[in-house]
Amino acid sequence: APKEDSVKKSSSTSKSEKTVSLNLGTMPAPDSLPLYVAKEKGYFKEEGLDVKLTSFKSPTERDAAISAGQLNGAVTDVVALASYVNGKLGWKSATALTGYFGIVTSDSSVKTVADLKGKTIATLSRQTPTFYLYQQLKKNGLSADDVTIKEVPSIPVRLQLVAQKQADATILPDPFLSMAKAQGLTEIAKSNPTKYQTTILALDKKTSQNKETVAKLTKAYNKAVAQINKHQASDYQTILTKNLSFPESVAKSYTLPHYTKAQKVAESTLKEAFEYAKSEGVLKENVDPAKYQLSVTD
Amino acid sequence: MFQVRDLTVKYQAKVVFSKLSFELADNTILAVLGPSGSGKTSLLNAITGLLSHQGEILLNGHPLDTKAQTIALVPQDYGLLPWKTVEQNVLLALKVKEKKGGKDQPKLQALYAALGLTSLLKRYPHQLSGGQKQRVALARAFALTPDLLLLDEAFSALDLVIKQKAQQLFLRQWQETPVTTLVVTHDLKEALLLSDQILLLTPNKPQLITNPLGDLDYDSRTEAKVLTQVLSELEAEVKRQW
Amino acid sequence: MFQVRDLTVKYQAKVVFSKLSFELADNTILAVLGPSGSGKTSLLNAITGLLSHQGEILLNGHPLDTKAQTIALVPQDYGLLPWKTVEQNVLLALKVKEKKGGKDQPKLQALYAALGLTSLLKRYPHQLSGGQKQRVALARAFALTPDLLLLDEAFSALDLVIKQKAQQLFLRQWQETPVTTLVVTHDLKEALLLSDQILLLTPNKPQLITNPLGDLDYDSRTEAKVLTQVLSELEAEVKRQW
Amino acid sequence: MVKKFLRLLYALFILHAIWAVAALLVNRPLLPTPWAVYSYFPQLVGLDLWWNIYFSLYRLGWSLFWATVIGVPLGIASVRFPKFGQLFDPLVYFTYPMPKIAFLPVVMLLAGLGNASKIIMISLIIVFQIIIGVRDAVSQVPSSMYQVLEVLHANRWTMFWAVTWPASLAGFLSSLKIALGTAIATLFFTEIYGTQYGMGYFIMDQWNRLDYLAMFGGIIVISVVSFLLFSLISLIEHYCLRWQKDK
Amino acid sequence: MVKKFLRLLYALFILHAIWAVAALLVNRPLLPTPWAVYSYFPQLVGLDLWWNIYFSLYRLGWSLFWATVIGVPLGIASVRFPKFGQLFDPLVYFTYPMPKIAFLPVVMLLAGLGNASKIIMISLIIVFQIIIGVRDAVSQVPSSMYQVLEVLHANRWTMFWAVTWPASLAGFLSSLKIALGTAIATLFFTEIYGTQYGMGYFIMDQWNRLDYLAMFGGIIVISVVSFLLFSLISLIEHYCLRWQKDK
Ligand SMILES: Nc1ncnc2c1ncn2[C@@H]1O[C@H](COP(=O)(O)OP(=O)(O)OP(=O)(O)O)[C@@H](O)[C@H]1O
Ligand SMILES: Nc1ncnc2c1ncn2[C@@H]1O[C@H](COP(=O)(O)OP(=O)(O)OP(=O)(O)O)[C@@H](O)[C@H]1O
Ligand SMILES: [Mg+2]
Ligand SMILES: [Mg+2]
Repeated sequence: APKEDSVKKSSSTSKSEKTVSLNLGTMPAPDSLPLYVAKEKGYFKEEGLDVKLTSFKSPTERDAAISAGQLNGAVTDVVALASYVNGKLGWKSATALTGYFGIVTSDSSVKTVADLKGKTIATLSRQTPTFYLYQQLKKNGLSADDVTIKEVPSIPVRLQLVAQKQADATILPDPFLSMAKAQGLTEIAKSNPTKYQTTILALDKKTSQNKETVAKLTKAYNKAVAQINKHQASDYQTILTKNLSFPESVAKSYTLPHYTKAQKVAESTLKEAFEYAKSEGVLKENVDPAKYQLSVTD
Repeated sequence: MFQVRDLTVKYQAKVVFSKLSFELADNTILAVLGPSGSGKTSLLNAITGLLSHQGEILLNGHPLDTKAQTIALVPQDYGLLPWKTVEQNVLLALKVKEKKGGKDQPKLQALYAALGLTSLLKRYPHQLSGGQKQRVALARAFALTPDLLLLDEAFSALDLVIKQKAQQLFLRQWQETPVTTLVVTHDLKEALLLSDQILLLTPNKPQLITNPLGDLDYDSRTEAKVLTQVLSELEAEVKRQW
Repeated sequence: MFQVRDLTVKYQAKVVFSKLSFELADNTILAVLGPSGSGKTSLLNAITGLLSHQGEILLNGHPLDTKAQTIALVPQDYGLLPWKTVEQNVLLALKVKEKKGGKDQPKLQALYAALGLTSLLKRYPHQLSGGQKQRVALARAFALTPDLLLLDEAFSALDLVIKQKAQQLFLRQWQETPVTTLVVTHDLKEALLLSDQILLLTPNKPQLITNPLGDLDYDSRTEAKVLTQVLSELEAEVKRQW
Repeated sequence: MVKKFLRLLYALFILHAIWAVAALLVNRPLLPTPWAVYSYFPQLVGLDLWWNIYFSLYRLGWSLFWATVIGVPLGIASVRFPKFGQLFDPLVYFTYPMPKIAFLPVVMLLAGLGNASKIIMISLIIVFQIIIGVRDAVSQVPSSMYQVLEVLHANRWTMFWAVTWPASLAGFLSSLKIALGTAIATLFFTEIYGTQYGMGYFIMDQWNRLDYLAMFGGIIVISVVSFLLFSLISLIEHYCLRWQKDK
Repeated sequence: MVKKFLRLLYALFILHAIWAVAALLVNRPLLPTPWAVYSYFPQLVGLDLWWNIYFSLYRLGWSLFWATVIGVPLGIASVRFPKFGQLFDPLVYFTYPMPKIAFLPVVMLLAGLGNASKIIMISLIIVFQIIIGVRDAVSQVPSSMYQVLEVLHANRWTMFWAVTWPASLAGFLSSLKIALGTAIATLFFTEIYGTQYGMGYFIMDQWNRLDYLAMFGGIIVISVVSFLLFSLISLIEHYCLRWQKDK
């Protein structure tokens, strides 16, 4: 039988005093790659962590699992973090992850972000990709009112809508970004993962209070990052296709971004994200974003 | 002329009767007598086409055509639609046949009165007694003034008095507009009172006999001295055969 | 002793009969005669408790108790379960009452044979003719050897011969194990042949009369010279009242 | 009438009692207590609430309409025209369990992101429940019911109105109730795109904000609205089946 | 038998013809042609395919089991014990249309992310369809059916097995078919978390990869599996209702 933990009741490793069990939720995106590498290479184990990775296909279920207290940590993003704050879940960001968005269009007249004026954009309000879009619009002297938003929660559907010209543009993470390009859509903007990071690994209250565990986790993560940066995408085909939902063709030609070590999300980004969340009603009160970020120790 | 030729009726493998043939002159009343389970209801069902069969059934030389001809049936289980009131049940049948004459209200009212249904018109079938249901089925058939009338034990659940009324009503109607009729019954007296001819559906050899009282009218038959005698003769015959 | 005291039965506002009272000595057979719709079935339903009612119904001084006493009913519509074969329908009733004697196979087989059911045991009700269904319902009731037997026009769909057989069977059983019985019927002759007493359920004044032939056995009654005379007297009486 | 109302209150009381106990046991924001939800409720009631209800009802109404208009004739035909049924039934057996949600992209491509695609999606999902429910109900009608009218050469139309329809109405209404429940559930997958209104949208939106108080407020609204719709069907049922029993 | 098989082929042919025409008209990767899908199919068939089927069947099986075990007695009781029914029916009317998906967090809280939570979610959704279907079927049983046995003072148990159950079996099987369809649809919302196996997971995963060929391959697999399950219910139906008509 395949290893389906859910059937066999998670392998009850005799909890020796040293090992800490963690259940981390992942998303099918390159951001989660270091976690899988750390698990595969045994970096977590080396640190005395017994980590289980549970994959989610959409943020809705992930957030449900988070509020149900079923996860100790999860790959998530800054705007979602604001909703955790609003829901008083006590989650904090442990580290920024390496990930990026691109804005793609099927409209040949759109060459830059500035050309998006008056266009329809398929995305879901109150989520990080939209937050990124608004930042880009602002940079180009436009505002949210200059574009029409079409609410579409499912990412593959967004991509589809743009491809069949029912929407002009959308914001995608990888592997969808690569798929979009493969389908002939043009990328008019892309965030630089080393400078601008919005996806995070967030931890629940108990885990984030345990400095030792956080440090171990960071260490394992950093080991994985170092390992990845020494290799190429071709070395991680199985993880990419099996765990991160990369189509095989995309995985083959994929170039990994340069992964950065564990680090805090830029204060300004986090602040802007929380302000955005506030303006969208996700956050009901003004909060100090800094309180929801752990300091990263090396 | 009503003709049945080489009629064979089966349920899967089980043959009910095979190669049954008989002929009736126009506007005859035929009483069908037979032991329980001998195939009387099946015969009617074959005639109405509900039951598939082999052989021919001809009215005036042509196969029965439910479109051109009105066939009225009073099934053994009454066949009332439970979601229609007594009146709706009767009117529906008329509507189907678009018998405008039938909607002639005074005539209908007289029919209801004769069958003791006047106070029951707005009731649903489940609110009726067994005999009342049977009378509704009779009213429906009589209102149609059909070309072929099929009655399956249609007077069996009625009491003495209303049974006599209903039989008289039937015969009066029949005299006004004669029609070929098959009356299935267990009641030898009923057979003698109503029919011109009698079909004895005995397991071995079906037999068509002429009613010795056939020429009299209903009241004369009831009072006929010979009735008792003929009845006991028929009874003896039947007991011998079945 | 079977007593009915001040029994009133209504359907919503409609009163079927009110304050009906009568008494029967132990092990009497009562024939219930009445016009169609007079409340015969309703009377049985009230006795079995299916119909809510006012007044008392007592067997040997105690209210009827379906637990301690076996009440067998042959309803007007036979009441067979369509998903059980003939045999299962009979056996189910026996099982419910845990009548071990009833499962005595030879006795059951004899019962089936007498009612002409032997070849039909594996059939489902929809595969039976009307009279066959009625016989199954009779077999079920007879097999129970009940403390109170209620028959609602239980011989009405049977032909002459099998009707006589069934009636004889009923009387023979009754003589072996006498039991208080109510026989609802339209057939005056049947009433005279089977009953000790007769309840005339006339609309105005119900009336309990004693069967003049009550002391004879079945065959003597059939052959009794007086039968025809008594019959016509009763008929006259009935016609006068209804 | 008063009795019915009391029973309703009783049911509501039980539901809330269970809810309260569960909430206290769970003791997490994801299952707030009834009083917390109700005290938050006034903040939700506004013009938007009515628009949410209006849009959902609009989509539900049309979906049920189309599902009925398409499903009932097909269900009936598959029994009454055995030739048709023999070819149609396997089609239903294959297509009913197909994941309709997987056709969302195709539907969007053809019908856009607006109400049309939502109504098509919902109809597509529930039409099968109606077909199966009606089909099974019609196939239960004993053939002897048709006998008296068949002999009179009633046309198919009369047969339908006089026998088939009344005989299978109970089955149809039962499947309509089930379909209504399903339709309401599908609001949560259809109202999350291309709209800012609808009860499904509202609840999923609050879910995404992890605002469980508002989310449960939405659940209460949708439950009450659905209860009213259910009661409406029950009322129709009561009226149409009045010939059955003296209740 | 042969005839039935031919009809099946015919149905399959029609379905594929419609599909092919639609695919050619739409002419986009999101609706591939049948031949494209079938020629891609061999790549999908492997050990994983069977595991996907196995896990989905496992979840479906238990969900249907629990929904039946809970729903059938409740549906019957709400008719046969009128006192209970009067209090229970309004509860159903309130809770059936409630969006069960909104309780996903609560269910996850109580049952984790594994099969237990999936089975609970599916059962929670379909149990109401079973309750309503059975309840409506039982309430159609004419009371005179009970008469002969009631007179004999049959106990509730006998009454149930001899009358209620056979009389309402058709309604139950009909609602079971509908529930099965719904259960399969819910796989798409329950198999997207905490698992790597299941037909729902497979299809959603391929959708995320925009691998429409594989996705439609998955749809075909799920359709065939469901068809077999449906046929199984039909077979049971045929056997259990053999007393009805000579078909
Ligand atoms: N459910 C009902 N609602 C209203 N009235 C009813 C209902 N059932 C029976 N009745 C009426 O009550 C009266 C008595 O009915 P019942 O069935 O007892 O008559 P019956 O004597 O058995 O007649 P029959 O000889 O025709 O069977 C009839 O007039 C009938 O119309
Ligand atoms: N659906 C069926 N399948 C098999 N056999 C059947 C079916 N219906 C009737 N029969 C049998 O066919 C024979 C004739 O039945 P039919 O109903 O015609 O009898 P009948 O003469 O009307 O009897 P009755 O006087 O009892 O009504 C009977 O022996 C019956 O058992
Ligand atoms: Mg017959
Ligand atoms: Mg009666």
